[in-house]
Amino acid sequence: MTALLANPLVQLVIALLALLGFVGLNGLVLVWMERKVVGFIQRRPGPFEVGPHGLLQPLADALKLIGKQLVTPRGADRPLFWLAPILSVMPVPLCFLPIPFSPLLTGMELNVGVVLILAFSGLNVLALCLAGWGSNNKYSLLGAARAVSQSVAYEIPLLLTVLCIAFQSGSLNLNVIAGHQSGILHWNLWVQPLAFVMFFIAATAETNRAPFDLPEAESELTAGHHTEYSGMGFGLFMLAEYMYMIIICGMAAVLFMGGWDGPVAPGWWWMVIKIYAMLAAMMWFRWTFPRVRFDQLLNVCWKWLIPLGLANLLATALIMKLVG
Amino acid sequence: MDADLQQMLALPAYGLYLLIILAGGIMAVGSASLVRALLGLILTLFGVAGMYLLMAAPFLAFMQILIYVGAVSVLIFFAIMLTKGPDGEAGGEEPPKVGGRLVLAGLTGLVPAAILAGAVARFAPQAVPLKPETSLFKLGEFLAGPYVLAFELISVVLFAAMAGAVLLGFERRKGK
Amino acid sequence: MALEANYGMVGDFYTQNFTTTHTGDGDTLILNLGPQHPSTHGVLRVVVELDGEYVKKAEPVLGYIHRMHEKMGEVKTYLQYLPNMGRVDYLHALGWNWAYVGAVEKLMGIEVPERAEFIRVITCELNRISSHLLWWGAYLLDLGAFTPILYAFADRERIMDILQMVTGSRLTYCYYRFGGVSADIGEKFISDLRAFLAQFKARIPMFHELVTGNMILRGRCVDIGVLPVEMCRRYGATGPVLRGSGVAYDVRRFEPYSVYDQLDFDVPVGKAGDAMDRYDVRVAEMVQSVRIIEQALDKLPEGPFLNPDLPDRFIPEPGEVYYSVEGARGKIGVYIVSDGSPKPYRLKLRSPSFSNLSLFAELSQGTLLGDAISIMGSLDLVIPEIDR
Amino acid sequence: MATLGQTIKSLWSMVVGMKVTGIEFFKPKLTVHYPRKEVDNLGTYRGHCDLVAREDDPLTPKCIMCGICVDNCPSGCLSLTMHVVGEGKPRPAGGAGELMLAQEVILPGSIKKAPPTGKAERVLDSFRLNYNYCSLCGLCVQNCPVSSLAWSREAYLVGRSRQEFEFDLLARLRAKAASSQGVKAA
Repeated sequence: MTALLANPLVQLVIALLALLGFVGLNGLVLVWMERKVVGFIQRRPGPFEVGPHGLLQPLADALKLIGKQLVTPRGADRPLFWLAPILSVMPVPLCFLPIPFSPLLTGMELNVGVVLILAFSGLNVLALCLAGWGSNNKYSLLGAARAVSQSVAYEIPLLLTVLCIAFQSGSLNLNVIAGHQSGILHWNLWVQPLAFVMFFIAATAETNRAPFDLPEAESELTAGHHTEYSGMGFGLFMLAEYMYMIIICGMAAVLFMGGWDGPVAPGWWWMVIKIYAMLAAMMWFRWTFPRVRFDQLLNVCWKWLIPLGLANLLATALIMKLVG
Repeated sequence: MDADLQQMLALPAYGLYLLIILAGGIMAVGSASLVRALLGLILTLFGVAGMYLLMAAPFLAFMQILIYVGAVSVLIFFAIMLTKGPDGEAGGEEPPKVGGRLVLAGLTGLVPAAILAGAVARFAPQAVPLKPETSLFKLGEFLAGPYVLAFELISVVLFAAMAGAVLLGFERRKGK
Repeated sequence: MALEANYGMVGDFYTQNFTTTHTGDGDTLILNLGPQHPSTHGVLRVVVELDGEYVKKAEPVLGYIHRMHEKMGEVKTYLQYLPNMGRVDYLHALGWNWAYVGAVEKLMGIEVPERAEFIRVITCELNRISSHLLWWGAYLLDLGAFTPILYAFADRERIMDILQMVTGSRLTYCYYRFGGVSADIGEKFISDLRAFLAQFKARIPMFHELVTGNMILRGRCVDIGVLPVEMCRRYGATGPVLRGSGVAYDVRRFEPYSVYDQLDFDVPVGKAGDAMDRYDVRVAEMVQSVRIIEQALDKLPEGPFLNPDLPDRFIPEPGEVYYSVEGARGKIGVYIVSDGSPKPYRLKLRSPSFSNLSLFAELSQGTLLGDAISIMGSLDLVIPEIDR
Repeated sequence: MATLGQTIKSLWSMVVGMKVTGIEFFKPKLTVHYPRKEVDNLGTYRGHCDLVAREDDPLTPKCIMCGICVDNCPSGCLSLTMHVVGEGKPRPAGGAGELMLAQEVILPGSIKKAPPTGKAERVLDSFRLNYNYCSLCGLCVQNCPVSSLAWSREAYLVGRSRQEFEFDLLARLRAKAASSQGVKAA
């Protein structure tokens, strides 16, 4: 039995299954949490009727979405139209694999874990494109066009900040990066505050969260790329959005906050606490700020984040060269 | 992972990736919609990434996905949306001309394949055992050392391509 | 699979007869904003020609909720038509109430007791605050901020509670009567109102902190939709839209009706005429309305709230009359022609939103889609008022 | 340098905004949870009109069947029928039934004054309100010469069909009186 468990292939399968459960559960919790947070900010109770304090509301919503008729618009490219939502959630468990919740609780320790996450989370934009194209809807098409420019632009600062950390730790292995930062004073957050801020901004934009939710900007494009999706088609997009939020926050926790490290009793719970704290901050942003305009969004990236990121990278490289 | 299991899994994985590459290729050539052709290309790129994995080069595999699937093909997608086919609609392709396309596609596929097959048959390489993963440091040293000229040349080519694109874009804008 | 141009759908008159600005290879995208669209706030439809994200041409299509208010005036008696007024602009119902009641009073020479005039000022200004509050929330909603509208509603709810005490309803008020108002304001009304005003004055700085200074909002509003005075004149824009462009025209100040000449208030104006100025003017107007209400409460005289010597039937002599008041969106005008019968011979409503919407086509030309939405929001359109 | 200062200032504006929402997060909720709690200001709500009974007789309304309310109703949703005691045959009162033919109703003098006392007495048969069309303007209540109409405070009216909103106010009055008497008797 132990021999079987020691087999990396078996471990991988177990990890994937566990991650699927984690993904589903967290999706439900996040939907509930977002609605509660917005409710409290707006001085409403949020969902309240289904289950105690509306805890079962996301489950009821999921059931509703599953039960709804799936409508394909006339003139839509049917296979592409339905491929898109599937494509947007499919890479999610893969992206979770290299994130270490503790040295032991890691789906799969990879030497290039960071690259894997970035590579597969980049597929989401492809899903948005296909959704926009396949819907045969002008709003969706505009949303897709926005999604493309936004995600291509913001991937650069994201990579630049990740590179800074990689320079510092000399590794792309998330476990190693986290291991380097034991003790709250050794967190990369204190060494690279600018990189952290830029990472967080770019992450918000990459996950299409307000104030950077241009691809779905409901006051301009009704619902952008998922205008035409009904039922679970829309549900999958929403699930994917929340999942990418968790992934990117998990990455931020590992890269900048020492992963499972904490002031007392280090362990996976610290990871969860950090992820949820950052998610709460993202929700806080969303329910406070107006949406930026599209050219402003790109200006922020090309005129501020990328030069700053490059400068930061250069400075990091110089210091590493001088010190190391 | 023990070598036996590795050996056992390598072959089906190779077959699977090959199938993905071929399917993607056929899809890219055969579909009338440019977007679907692009999807075929992406599928092929995935298959190639898998091949990299098989060769114990996960870094290259993920880079392939990150750059080619995540960025390049998305940009191609953008280009498709901006251009128009002969029917005035974006994303359409010229209707096939009396099956000529199939012949051409077959030729472009088969001729290099035949050449390569001949070369492989003639100078059959010795099967080498799978090397352990090349470390990133090694990779970096090679790029910054012996291959620095090639590396720089590639970036010059990319720069030229970018400058050309910008130039074209401005020309078009002026023409309006 | 090539996408066909359209799937047997030919479009309606407006899509068929939409002339694009772009001649040649048809590089532009024609988009229907509305009639159902999150930021047209009602059933307004704008056919937009887009070049990428830039608006080349915008053409508002009206009439989706045309309810023949003016024609209804001709088949109803003067009194029966009164409830219609709350439904023209449901956000500033009392302004319309006042314009119509004032017109009929002028036509028939009905005296209004002074207490009634003050009550009208108080309630109308209160209604103006609630209208501006809703605009404030809805505009920020257009710009993608979701929370402000709920804060605005928290205050608006209190206004509606206070107005409900005398009007009995919460939105489509029918409160003014020929020769006064339908109910007197009591002690509870006044004390509640004073409490609300004190609390509301403390809320406005919070609104400013939340968004007015926010860099994203400023980026979305400053220098967006700059409206020159000359253009306002051409289209007949009034209200905060005109004042945002720097013209201090306010009916309350320039053609004082009722007791506005006894009250001290400022007419806030903008400088550049951009969306931010229109925003600032509206927020400043809320403060001014608070000032007006406080003065009116202090000066509130005793006496009847309805003229006791009203005729049994309202049948004016033949003649015509025009009466205008300052509504939340601009100059509200009511024009009545009487032929001596119990019903108006002809009734014409001048609605400010209609003129303000007409601006949109020209103002949004060449802007980004996001800016066009911002401009449309800054005009504060109420669609039922446009169509009437 | 000035631009840098500007940038820092504008970035600070974001923090200020977040502070506001952060504070609001912990403030008490404003929502009234409907089925558990109801709003407390229904006393000033003006619902549809309702008949008011005479002080001496809770089963009979004060109505003198003059038809002013019918005349003034903008949507024509009121209608009443009556009969005159003595002649014994019911007939519609002041334009009732076809109120929409405003000409007949609205002409001055078409208002039926209360009959001279002593002779034939009018008896109200029904007082119908079609609430589907009512716009709650209150003109009927305010113009009633004998204050026989008042506003009901019913805000929670629900029904499954239009017919449920065609009230007979007279029947309503009687039912209410009966139930209150029943309560008294019990």
